[in-house]
Amino acid sequence: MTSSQQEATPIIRANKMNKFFGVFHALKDIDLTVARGETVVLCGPSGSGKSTLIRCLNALENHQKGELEVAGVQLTGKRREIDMVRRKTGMVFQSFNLFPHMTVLENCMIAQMRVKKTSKEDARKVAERFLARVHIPEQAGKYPAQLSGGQQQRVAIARALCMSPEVMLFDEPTSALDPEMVREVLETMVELAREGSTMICVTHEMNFARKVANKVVFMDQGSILEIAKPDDFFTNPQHERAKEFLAQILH
Amino acid sequence: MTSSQQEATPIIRANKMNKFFGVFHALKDIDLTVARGETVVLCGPSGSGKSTLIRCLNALENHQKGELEVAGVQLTGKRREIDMVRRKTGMVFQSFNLFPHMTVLENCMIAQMRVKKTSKEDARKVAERFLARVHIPEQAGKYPAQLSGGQQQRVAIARALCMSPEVMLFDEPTSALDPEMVREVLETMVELAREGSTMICVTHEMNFARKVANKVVFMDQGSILEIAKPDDFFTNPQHERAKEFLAQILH
Amino acid sequence: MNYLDFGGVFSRMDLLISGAILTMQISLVAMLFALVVATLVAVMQLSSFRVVRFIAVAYIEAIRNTPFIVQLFVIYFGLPAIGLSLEPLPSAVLAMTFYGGAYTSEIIRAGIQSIDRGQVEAGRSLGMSPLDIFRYIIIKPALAAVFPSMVSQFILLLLSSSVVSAISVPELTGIGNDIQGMTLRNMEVYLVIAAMYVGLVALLKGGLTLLERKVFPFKFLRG
Amino acid sequence: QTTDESLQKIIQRGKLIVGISLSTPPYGMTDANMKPAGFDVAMAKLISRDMGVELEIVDQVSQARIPNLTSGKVDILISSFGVTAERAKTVMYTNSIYVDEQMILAPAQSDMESLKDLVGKRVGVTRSTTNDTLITERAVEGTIIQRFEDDAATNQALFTGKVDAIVSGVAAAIAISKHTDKFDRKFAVRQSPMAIGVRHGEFNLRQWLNTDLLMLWNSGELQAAQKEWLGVVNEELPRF
Amino acid sequence: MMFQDFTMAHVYYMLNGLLWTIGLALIALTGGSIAGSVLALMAVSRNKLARRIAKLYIFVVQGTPLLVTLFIAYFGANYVGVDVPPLVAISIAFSFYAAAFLGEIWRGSINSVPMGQSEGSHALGLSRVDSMRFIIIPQAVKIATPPTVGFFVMLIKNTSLASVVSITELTRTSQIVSNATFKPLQVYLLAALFYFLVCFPLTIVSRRLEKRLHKS
Ligand SMILES: Nc1ncnc2c1ncn2[C@@H]1O[C@H](COP(=O)(O)OP(=O)(O)OP(=O)(O)O)[C@@H](O)[C@H]1O
Ligand SMILES: Nc1ncnc2c1ncn2[C@@H]1O[C@H](COP(=O)(O)OP(=O)(O)OP(=O)(O)O)[C@@H](O)[C@H]1O
Ligand SMILES: [Mg+2]
Ligand SMILES: [Mg+2]
Repeated sequence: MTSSQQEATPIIRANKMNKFFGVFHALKDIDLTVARGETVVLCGPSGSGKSTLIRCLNALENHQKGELEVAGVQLTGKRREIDMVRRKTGMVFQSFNLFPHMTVLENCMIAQMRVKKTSKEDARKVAERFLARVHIPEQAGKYPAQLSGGQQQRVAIARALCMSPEVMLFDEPTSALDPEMVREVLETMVELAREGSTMICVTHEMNFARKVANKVVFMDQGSILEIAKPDDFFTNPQHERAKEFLAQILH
Repeated sequence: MTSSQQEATPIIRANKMNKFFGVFHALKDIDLTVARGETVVLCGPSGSGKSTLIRCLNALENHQKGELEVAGVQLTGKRREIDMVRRKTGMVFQSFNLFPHMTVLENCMIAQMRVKKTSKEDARKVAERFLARVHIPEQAGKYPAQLSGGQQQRVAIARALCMSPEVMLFDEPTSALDPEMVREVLETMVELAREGSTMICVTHEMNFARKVANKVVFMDQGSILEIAKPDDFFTNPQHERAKEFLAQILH
Repeated sequence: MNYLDFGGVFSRMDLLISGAILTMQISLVAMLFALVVATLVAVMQLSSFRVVRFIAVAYIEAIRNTPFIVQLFVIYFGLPAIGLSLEPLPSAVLAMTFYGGAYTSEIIRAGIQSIDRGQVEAGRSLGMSPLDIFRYIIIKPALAAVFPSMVSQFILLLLSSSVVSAISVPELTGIGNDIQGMTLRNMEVYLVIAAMYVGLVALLKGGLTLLERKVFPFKFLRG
Repeated sequence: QTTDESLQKIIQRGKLIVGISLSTPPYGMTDANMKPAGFDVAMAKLISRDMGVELEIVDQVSQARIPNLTSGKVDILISSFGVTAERAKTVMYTNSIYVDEQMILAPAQSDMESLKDLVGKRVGVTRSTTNDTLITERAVEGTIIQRFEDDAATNQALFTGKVDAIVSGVAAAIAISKHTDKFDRKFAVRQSPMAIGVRHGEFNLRQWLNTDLLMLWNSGELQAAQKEWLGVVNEELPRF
Repeated sequence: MMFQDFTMAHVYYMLNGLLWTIGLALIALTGGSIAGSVLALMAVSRNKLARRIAKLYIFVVQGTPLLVTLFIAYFGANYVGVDVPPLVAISIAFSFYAAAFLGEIWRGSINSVPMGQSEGSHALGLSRVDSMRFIIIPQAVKIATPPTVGFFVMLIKNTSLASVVSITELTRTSQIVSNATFKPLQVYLLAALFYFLVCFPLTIVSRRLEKRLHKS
C-alpha cells in the first residue's frame, strides 16, 4: 500500500509552467508529470527549449508563471526550496563543466564532502565506485584538461551520480562522445534506469529511448507537443511536427 | 587535357608522415592521397589521431618525419608555406573556436576583409549568404555566447565557408547538433561535395559517408588501418579492429 | 674627478644586509595580509548590496589615487589624534597592507570575473552553497588566472616599502640613505642597493613561481 | 694650477649655478611669496654679486645634492652642508660659513642633561644630516635612534609624541621653542661647522670663494645674514 | 618669521607643482605605453631571442627601484661624459621602468586568451599580426584593464621622484611648504587630494571601459 502510494506520488509535476528570457517566451504552458523511477526522454529540434526546461527542473532558472514541484518541493523562488531541489537532483551538462583545478577524483568528492558532509575516505570510496562504473577508474588522478572529451563527459556523469540524487537530469550526455563510448555511457544509463533511478534525459539516441524510456516528450518552440510511449511515438507520432522530425532522424 | 591533368594532381599527399607529441607517437607512417574534388570521411575510435591528422593538414601542427603536400605546397615548417596552406584550407573545429568578442556576422567577415581584402559590403554579403545557407540568418547580430551549441556549430561552418577554401576540413562538425540540424548541415556539406569542393571530414555519420564519400579512412592508435570505398567498408571491412568498431556503431 | 669608489659602501655591507632582510620581512607579511584584504574587498565589490559595493569601491579609489607616503603619515602621525599610537614597524606593515590590498583586489576581481559561468552552475547543480562555491570552485582558478599580474603587484609592493624609511623604519633604502649621508657616495650606494633589490625581487619571483607550480598544477598541463 | 679653469668658466658663462635645498628652513626655504629665501640663499646672493654674475638656484632633494655637484649639474653647493672628514673624500669644502650647535630638544617637563640620560629613550633625527652623523657617533649604548626623511617629519614625530627627543640645529631649535613652549632646548651636544661644497680639483674656484668669505666677514655682511636667518652670530669661523 | 601660516600663496605654489605633475604623468604614460607594448610583443613573439631579451629585461628592470633608474639616467650619463637634461632623463627612466611592468602585465593577459582562439584565426588564414590585432588583443584587454589602470595610477604618483632631477612637482612643493609651515599633515592631505583629482578620472574611464567589455 505505502509503496504503491509512493510510486503514485509524482517526483516532478509541472503545471502550466512558463519561462521568459526578457521578452522571449522560452517555455510555454509546460504540463509534465514524471513518476518516481520513470525514465523520460526529451527530444525536439534545436532551440526548442529542452535545455531550458531541464535547467528549470534543477532550479538553475526560475520559471515565471505556473507551478513546478520537484521531489516534493514546490519551487516558488525561495532559497531554501532551491537548495533542497538541487540536493535531490543531479545534472550532467552538455558542456561538462568539470572543475579544471581539481583532479577527476576531487571533482567527484568535493560536493559529497561539502554538501553531504561525507568523510574524506567515504567520499573517495564512493567516487572510485562510480568512476569504475563509467569505466575510467584509472583516470582518477588526472586533471580534466588531460582527458579526451569522451572521458570528460563520463567524469561529469560520475560526479553527478556520486551525490545519489533522486532524479538525474542529463543534457545531451553523449553528444561529445565517439560511437563506441556512446554505447558504453548509454549502457551505464540503462543500468541506472533498470535500478529504478528516475531519469530525464535530453537525447536524440533513439535506440536508447526505445530500450528504456517510459515516455518520450517532444518539444518544439517552447511547447510540449506530444508525450507518448516510445513505441507509439516512433511508429505513430500524432503531431505533424513530430512526424517531420522523426522522418529526418530515421531517414 | 589540362583539366584531366589537374584532376589527376592530388590536392593532398601524405607520404610516411609521422607526428610525435614529446615521446608519444600520435601519427604513424600516414600514407594518404586525396584528389581534387574528393570527399573523404575519417573515422575511428576516440584518441586514434583523427583530430591530429586533420590539424596537420591545416599546418596547425608540424609533422616530424615523412612528407606532406597540401594544395600544391610541400610543408616543411616554413612560415610562407604554412600561410599558403592555411589560406587554401578551411577548418571547422570540434570545439567551434568562435571569437567571443565579435558578433556572428563579424566572425564571418573578419578573415575575408583581412586575408582576402574583400570590401566590407562584399564581406557582409558573402557572410549573410552562408549564414542563410546554414539556416541562421537571423542570428547575425548576436554574440556567440548568446547562441545554443547547435547554432554555434553552424556559425563555425559558415565562417569557414566564407573563405571559399580549396579544401574544407571538418572535425566532427555535427557533434553538437540535433538530428534535424545534423541533416541540414550534412545537406549543406553534400551540396559542397557535389559542387566539387574537396572535403575531409571526421565524422561518425555513416549515412553521410555512404551517400557522398569517395572513400572512408579508418584509423586506430595513430595508424591508418584501412582505406576503402564506403560500400566496401561497411559491408566488408578487412581489418579486425574496423569490424569491431562497425559492429558497435551499427548495433 | 668622476670616479666610482665602492670602498665606503662595501665596508658597511652588514648594515645593508640587515636592511634587506627587514625589507623582505615587512614585504612578505604585508603581502600576506594584503591578499586577505584584497580577496575580501574583491568579493565585496561583486556583492549584490549597493552599500557593500560602495564601501569597497570607496576604499579602493581612496587608496589607489593618493600617494602612499600620505597614507603612511596618516597612520603614523594621524592616528595618535584618535588615541591610537603605533610603533613605526606596525604602522609600516599596516599601511602597506591597505595599499597593496587596494591594488590587488582589482586584480583578483578581474580573475573572479573571468571564471566561466558554467562552473558556478555545476557547483549549484551539485547543491553547494554560494560560500562553498566561492571557496572551492571559484577562487583558486581565479587566482591562477591572474597570478602573473599579482606577482607584478607584489614586486611593486616590495619596492614601495622603500618609502617607509620616512617613518624611521631601517629598511634597505633607509640604510642606503644613511650611508650616503656618511660617505656622500650616492651613485655607488644606489648601484649597490639596486643590485640588492634585484636580488630580493629575484628571490620573491622565484619563490612565487615555485608556489604557482605547487598551488596551481592544473595550469601547467597541455591545453 | 694652470689647467684649472673652474672660475673662468663661470665668469664667462655669466651665471653661477648654486644647489640649495629649499626644504630645510632656516637655511633653504621659501618666503611668503614663495621666492627662495634663507641663510644659504642669502649667502648665494652675496657671492654671485661679488663674482659679478647672475645667480641661478637649483632646488634639490638631499639624495641628489652630491651627484648634482660631482656630475656638474651645479657649480657649488650651499646646502646646510656639514663638514666631516669622510665626506671630504668626495667633495672639497671652503672655509666655514656658519658653525651650528647640535641641540637635544625635548618636551619641557622631561629631565635630560647629558647623552647618558637618552639611554632607553627614542631620539629622532633627520636621516643623513650632520645631526645624524653626530648622534650615531656619540650616543651612549642603549639610545634608540629613529631616522626620518626630512626635518618636517622629525619635528612632527616630536610633536606627536612618537619620539622622546630630537637632535636639531640650534637655529631650528630656537624657532621651535619660539613657536611653542611645550618643548625646551635641553643641552648642546657639539658644534659643527658648515661650508660650501666644491668639486674635487677646482682649486681656483675654492680659492676665490675663500677670499670672498673673508671679505664678507670683514664687511659684516656674513654676520648680518647669520643674524637675520639663524638668530645666532658666530664669534669666529674656522678656516682651513 | 620662520613658521609661516599655511596660506593661499602656498596652495598656489602647490598648484603650480600640480601642473608639473600632470605634464610628467603625460610623458610617463605615453613613453611607458609605447615601450611596454614593444616589450609585451617581444615577450609573446615566436622569436626565441626576442623572448629571452624581454624576459631578462623585465627581470632586471622590475627589480630596480625607479629612483635608482632615474638616478642612473640623469647622473649616470655624466660619468660617461654626456649631459642629459632633466626632462629627457625622466622620459627615458619612466619609459624603461613602465615597459617592464606593462610588458609583464600585457604578456600575461595575452597568454590567458585560450589557444583555440589563435588556432581559429590561423585556420582562417589570418596573419599573426592580424590575429593579434583583431582576435587576441581585444580579448586580452578585458583581463588586462584593471592591472594596467592600477599601474598607470601608480606611475602618475611615482612622478614625485622627479624632484631628484630638480623638478619642483607636486610632492616637492608639498615638502617645501610643509617644511616652511611645519604642518605636514595638512599639507600632505591637500597634496593627496590633488593627486586624487589627477588619478581618479583614469579609474572612472577604466570602470566604464570594463563595463562595456563585459557586455559582449
Ligand atoms: N540566457 C538566455 N537569454 C536569451 N535567450 C536564451 C537564453 N538561453 C536560451 N535562450 C533561447 O531560448 C531558446 C531555447 O534554448 P535552449 O538552449 O533551451 O534550446 P535547446 O532545445 O536546448 O537547443 P539545442 O538542442 O541546440 O541545445 C533558444 O532560442 C535560445 O536562443
Ligand atoms: N598536444 C598534445 N600533447 C600530447 N598528446 C596529445 C596532444 N594532442 C593530442 N594528444 C594525444 O594524441 C592522441 C590522438 O588525439 P586526437 O585528438 O587526434 O584523437 P581523436 O581521434 O581526434 O579523438 P576524439 O574522437 O576523442 O576527438 C590522443 O591519445 C591524445 O591524448
Ligand atoms: Mg541544449
Ligand atoms: Mg578529435
